Amino acid sequence: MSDESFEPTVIGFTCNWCSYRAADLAGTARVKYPPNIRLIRLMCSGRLDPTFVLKAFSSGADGVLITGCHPGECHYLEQNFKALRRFHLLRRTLQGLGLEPERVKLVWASAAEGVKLAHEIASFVEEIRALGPLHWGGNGSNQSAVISGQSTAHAFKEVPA
Amino acid sequence: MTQDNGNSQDVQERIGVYVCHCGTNIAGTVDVQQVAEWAATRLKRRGVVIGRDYKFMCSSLGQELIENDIKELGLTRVVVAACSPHLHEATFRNACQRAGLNPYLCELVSIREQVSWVHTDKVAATVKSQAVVSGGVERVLRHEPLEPLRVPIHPATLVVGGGIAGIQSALEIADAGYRVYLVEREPSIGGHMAQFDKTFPTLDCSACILTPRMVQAGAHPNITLLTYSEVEKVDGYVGNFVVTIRKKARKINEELCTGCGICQEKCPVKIIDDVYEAGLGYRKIVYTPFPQAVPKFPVMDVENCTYFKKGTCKACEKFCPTNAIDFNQQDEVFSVEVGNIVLATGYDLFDARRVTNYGYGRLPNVFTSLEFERLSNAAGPTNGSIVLRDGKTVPKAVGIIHCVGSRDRNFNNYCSTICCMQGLKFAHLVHERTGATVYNFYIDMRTAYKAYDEFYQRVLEEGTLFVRGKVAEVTDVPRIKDEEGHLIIQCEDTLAGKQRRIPVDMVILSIGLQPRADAKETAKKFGLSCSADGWFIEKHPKLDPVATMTEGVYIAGCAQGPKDIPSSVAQGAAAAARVLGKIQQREMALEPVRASINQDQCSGCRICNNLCPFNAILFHDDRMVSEINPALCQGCGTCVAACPAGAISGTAFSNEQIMAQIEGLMLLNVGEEITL
Amino acid sequence: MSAKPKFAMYWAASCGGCEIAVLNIHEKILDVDANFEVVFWPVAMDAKYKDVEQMEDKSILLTLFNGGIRNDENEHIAKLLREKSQILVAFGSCACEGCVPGLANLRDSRQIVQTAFNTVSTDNPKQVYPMTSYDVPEGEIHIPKIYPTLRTLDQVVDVDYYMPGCPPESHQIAAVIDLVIQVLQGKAQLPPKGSFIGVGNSTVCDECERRRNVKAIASFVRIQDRASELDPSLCLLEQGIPCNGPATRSGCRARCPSAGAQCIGCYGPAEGVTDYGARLMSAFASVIDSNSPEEINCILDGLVDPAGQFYRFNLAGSLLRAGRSAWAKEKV
Amino acid sequence: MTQRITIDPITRLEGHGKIEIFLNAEGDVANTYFQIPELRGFESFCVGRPVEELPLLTNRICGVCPEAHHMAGAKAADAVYHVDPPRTAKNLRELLYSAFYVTDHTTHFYALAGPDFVMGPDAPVAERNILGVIHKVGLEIGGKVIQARKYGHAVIEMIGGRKIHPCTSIPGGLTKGITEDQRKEILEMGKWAVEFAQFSLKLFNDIVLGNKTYVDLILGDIYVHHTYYMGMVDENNHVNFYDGKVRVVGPDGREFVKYEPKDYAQHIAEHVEPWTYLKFPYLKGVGWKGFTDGKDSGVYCATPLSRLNAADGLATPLAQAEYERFYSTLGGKPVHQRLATHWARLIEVLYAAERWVELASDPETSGPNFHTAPTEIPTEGVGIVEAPRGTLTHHYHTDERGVVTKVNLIVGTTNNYAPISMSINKAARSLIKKGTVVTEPMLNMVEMAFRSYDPCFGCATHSLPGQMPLEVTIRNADGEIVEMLKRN
Repeated sequence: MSDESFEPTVIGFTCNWCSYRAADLAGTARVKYPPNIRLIRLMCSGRLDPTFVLKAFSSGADGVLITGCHPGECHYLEQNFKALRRFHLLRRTLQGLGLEPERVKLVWASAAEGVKLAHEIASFVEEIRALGPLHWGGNGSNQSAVISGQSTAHAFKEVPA
Repeated sequence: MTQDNGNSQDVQERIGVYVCHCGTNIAGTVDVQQVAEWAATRLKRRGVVIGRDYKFMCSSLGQELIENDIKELGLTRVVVAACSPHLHEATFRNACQRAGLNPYLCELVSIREQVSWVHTDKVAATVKSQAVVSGGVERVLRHEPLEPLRVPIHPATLVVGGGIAGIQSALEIADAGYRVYLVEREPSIGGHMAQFDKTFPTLDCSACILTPRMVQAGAHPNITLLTYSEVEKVDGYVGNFVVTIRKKARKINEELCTGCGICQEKCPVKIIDDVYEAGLGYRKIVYTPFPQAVPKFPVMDVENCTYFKKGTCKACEKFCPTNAIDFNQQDEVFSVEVGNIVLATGYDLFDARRVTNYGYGRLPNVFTSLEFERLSNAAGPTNGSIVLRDGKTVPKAVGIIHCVGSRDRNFNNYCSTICCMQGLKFAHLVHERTGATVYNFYIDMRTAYKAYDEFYQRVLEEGTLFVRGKVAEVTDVPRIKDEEGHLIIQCEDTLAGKQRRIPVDMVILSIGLQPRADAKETAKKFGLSCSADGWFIEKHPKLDPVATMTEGVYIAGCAQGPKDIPSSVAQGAAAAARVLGKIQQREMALEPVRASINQDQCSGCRICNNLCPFNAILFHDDRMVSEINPALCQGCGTCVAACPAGAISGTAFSNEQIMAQIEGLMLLNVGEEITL
Repeated sequence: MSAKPKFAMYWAASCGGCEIAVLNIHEKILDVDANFEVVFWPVAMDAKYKDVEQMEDKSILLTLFNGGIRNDENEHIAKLLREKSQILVAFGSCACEGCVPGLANLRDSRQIVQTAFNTVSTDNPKQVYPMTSYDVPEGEIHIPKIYPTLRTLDQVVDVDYYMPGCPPESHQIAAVIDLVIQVLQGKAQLPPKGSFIGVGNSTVCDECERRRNVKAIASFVRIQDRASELDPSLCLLEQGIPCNGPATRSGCRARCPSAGAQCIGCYGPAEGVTDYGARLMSAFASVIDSNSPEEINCILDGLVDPAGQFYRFNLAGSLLRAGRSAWAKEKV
Repeated sequence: MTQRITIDPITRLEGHGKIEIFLNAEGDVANTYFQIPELRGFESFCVGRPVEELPLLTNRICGVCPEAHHMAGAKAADAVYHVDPPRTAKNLRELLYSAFYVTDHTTHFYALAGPDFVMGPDAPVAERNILGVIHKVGLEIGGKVIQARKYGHAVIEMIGGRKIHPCTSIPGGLTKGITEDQRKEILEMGKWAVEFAQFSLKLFNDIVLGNKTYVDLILGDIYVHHTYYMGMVDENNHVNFYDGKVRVVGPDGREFVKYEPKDYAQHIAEHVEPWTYLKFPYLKGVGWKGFTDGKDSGVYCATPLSRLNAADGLATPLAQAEYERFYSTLGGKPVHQRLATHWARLIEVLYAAERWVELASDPETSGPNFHTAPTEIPTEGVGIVEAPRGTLTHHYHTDERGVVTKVNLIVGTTNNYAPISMSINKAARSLIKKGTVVTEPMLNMVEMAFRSYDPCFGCATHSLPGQMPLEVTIRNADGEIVEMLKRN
């Protein structure tokens, strides 16, 4: 799809005790945000396995939003700090793989912060829109396309002099 | 329409998809009918055998729809697209159960809070709903039947804190016939209330109403009184806590002691009592904090005891008729098993010294509320006569300053709730006992609750002068002749709209309440969290004020926030009621969201060992593997995400389920055409 | 037609270490000879593609395939051997997960060629690059096409079993050969299709002799900065050395950690793990001893190459399979 | 009409090497092309990795001689950090390396080259292999060869941590030392290795030098090339595999240049041809003149033979004696007869075994100081060792954190790419003449030219050195098969 009409798809991970309830609250309060995000409920941001983020990207997501309770307010006392640590290492690793670290974002949102969450989602979607499509060839389906012989012969013939 | 017939599925399961209109709440924004049809056709290969939409899925008719399909179409999985699981997950799980399908094979996905209510574009909302449904379908395919975890409830209860709230709780539970361990850190139960003289608004004598309760608690066959004791460690979980308690050595053999008080009499050393008497009176080294103390046994203040310092004296021992004095007595540490815990650990008083401009500690005749309580108490150091520090001069003018340390950005933002009424009570007592002119300096007069404002009116009528405005300073530096030899209260009278300097002889600071200095420690010990101000956080501020996020641990009294005696008593009773409710159940069901470690796959790398705040992960040194205690596990899944060997799996939120859901959610891209 | 079942071994994009590992089973190699008719093993005996092409489908009982799929020729043989073999084993790290050559997936193929033919010692003023087909005066000659990414065997054909390791340990190879022979004699059963063979069922720590405590990483250490001060009996990770042992499948007897070197992960992910790097990343991060973003980042600065650390052997087999640049060029 | 013979595929190089022989209308050889069809891009993806990992990553260039890459990588990393490993570390590295030499050369001689001589170039293929040798010379040889491999690998594992792809060399030394007992154990194995090396030389003496046809074959013109020769030497210009300066002598045997590893790029350049993935190194000082020999062509050769030619002798007594006998027998330095490489290789085995014993006898080798922590800011470094198949050069640049920013590798066999191509060409020209019917033994003769280099394209590609059963198809211009000859 051409980048003008580009509509990013964003996966959001939420904590059952804060951000998921915040999302419910945003709904109850009819706060609007773009439909580009699709939320997944976890029991805690500490459950967030970096594998999920990679899976989202390899399945075609353009960005991933991770949300959890504010530091010190984790329902499980301190697990959101584990999410924080993983988030930072994950971003560094993605950068190493040539992927803009900005495509992953960590946001704290308490159960009371429905409006805040909605705003965070809206602005993240715009940030991803600005970054453009991820065009990740990683998932199986695209492999075959990638390997269509011609392109590689070119890889040599087209090398600029 | 896809050409697939039933047997060209790539999965075995038979899934029903139910899309709720929720009146127009969903149907107004999402083409629900199309979502249902789309699921039935495009997701056929994924096992969807029926897709229905219905006006109100949560209605009994809606539920029957599902139940019938389960029976008639032999559904093995159910996906409901409606509102938030936090509202109706239970509803639809029960429906499935009624139809003989394990409730955990039902997945409720939210297309109301997360779609129709937050999006406006009908097409986009419908596509997103389809994606959300497809995510639910992929997830539910990986679900497994689960049974809730059942744990027995131990009938005994631990009550921490022997103030009025704790006593109330203990009595309620004990009266119902169950064992209570009442732990109090001080030598006697009673708490702050035991130090008060009168109680507002009725002005009945604090001791008179409290003492009977204390005695009752002390004598109750079902209450094990553990004074001069502290909780050291809490293991276990709801229904099955194991609490380790340290009983500090009184140096008194409770078996032998009759509480006759001779030791106290004979003890040659007197020191200032700054706990009970708030520094206004004295106590001996062997002492009971106050005459009505429960239990009656004294304690020995080892730090100040001549024998322990110099090795001689032993006066108490010599005169004790029952040889109850035991200088070699050691602390006892033991543990008790309880099913529930009530925390009524109370509050600390705000330290008036922090408000330097009020001069407490510098200006002798500035008193704190507690000091005044002791002054006005007939059993207090002055036998109830209200006098200046010199112990004889009766004040002619008294200023009472409200909100000291409360509603103040520099100290505590919150209102301590009791200070206004306390100030009014003081005004009344001063007026009654000394006839002095009384000034009350307040910001706002807060006299909510039954009969409080009437008391305010009464004090007004008694002629107490009220100045609205925050006191800027209390000083003894006179500007004019009339001020000499007096304390001058400088403040802005916001009603008169001018600065005033009022000379008085005595200033009483109505100081606020604040969390116990060790509240955070206690919270960690019992698995609670504290608010920004430091009070224990209740499960729900309105609907569940005495329960906490930790199952089986309840809070009552000022530990939860500043409150007056009636509210504390009410909370104590409420907590007791909750505990009794649990005990009656005998056993309780816990959500089966738990992690477990595959013992063969665990390499014993010990990455996970430190990750569990509930100490649910134990390491077996002998076998060099880690294991999870399912009862301690709270199901957060942090260890599941951390295990490098993939040896830890979590029920209800397994890797497979989440990954499948992601794949399902990504089936359609945003902006993709809707096709059937 | 011999009564003995047929055996084949082939290497694609690999280093030959797997072949050496097989030779290193020493006398055991004779058992192979005794129980199999070796019909195709370029290293060891004489046979051509053509011979294989002429075989009947499924006529080879067991094929050990090592090496990743780097070019069209690798792919051709992989598909050929899949057709001809009853049991196809992805043998060694390259075939299972791409191994070190898989790191090439961090770059796009152009970059790789350009770098190779413009090194400091390369004399290439005219910017000459290899061509898949080229006309020499006497006629046209060909070399295989390099693919944009290196793929694992199971990304190209259906694989029956996996035998990881760089290379697989000889004692494991010997064990597997014993197993197959027992199966032939009806004394044992083959494991279910898709199983990993010649491996332990846990991770390297399980076989590591080093003492272990509860983990808390306050800083990462480069081995050359601390080698002689390290406690030889204490877990390397606890001493700050980024050892991949916790996430790496057991089976090697923890050779590297026992030799004072960090495990670099050649045995790949543990049973059932989707993405090796993500698992390890999560484990390392979880035990970082700080809750402040600044401090966390400061600690992470000690890990100079996260992508390489976590995907050294597994990039081609990972969820993302490549760095973005490898894909970017090929899309659209 | 033009004909083309495609030696395709070469089994031992299946998928990894291909020889095209073009005949002209007369049926004479017009030209030959030896193509290497593989490129893995190590120079590219090693960038970004911490430099201490390169000895581990570059291992994976070649599973036949990972020890060589591990050593070159470690030395380059030392240089990057400007750190000089302690004596114990150097001893251990060279000890590991010597053991590796014994194993590697032994395997090549007995399994791959030996058969040609023991059995004869024209013996049936079925017999021309290690088993054939065992049958002819006696069973115990097989045992001895396996023993040599086992001992070699035992030492490699003891010091390097693993049999294949050692992991213990790091900037500044090693991650571990060895115990006194291990040193003694290694010493005993070394003594056995010396005897075994002498035994092998005796075998070569009796069977090859004792046989006129072979000697003629060796001295015959088919296998002669007058090129430059490269090899690493110590301060006494004695052969050294692990450390020293690189010395190049001309076709006349006189020193052409002797350079420090760090200066390699001033003396070596690599030529590019569009029909192969492998580059052709040559001497910058002479220049690339195409596939020709003589002192005006920059083509050089880096093999056991070259190392002997490039040195003034060997540092150990027994090997030195053999060295002298070698040149006296073959008529003085330099020796241009490629087949003599096999003999040279056995002399190197003896030297390596003796060195093995020397190093294992030094108490320092089991000393406690196996590592010196680097203190300087990492920058750039070159590490060179003599791989069995030629001078191996690793060159790394890093940033101030020691993260690699640039890599250049000139691997063993690559040095010999041009000479090998020339040998093939020459052999083909002299054996395939108009009207000749190409016979299998004839092809083996071509192959022998090739094999003397013990080519390991594992380094450039992956193939193992070895016997190359051939298939020759002679086609006419229209591609119709005129004649097909298949060995066995």
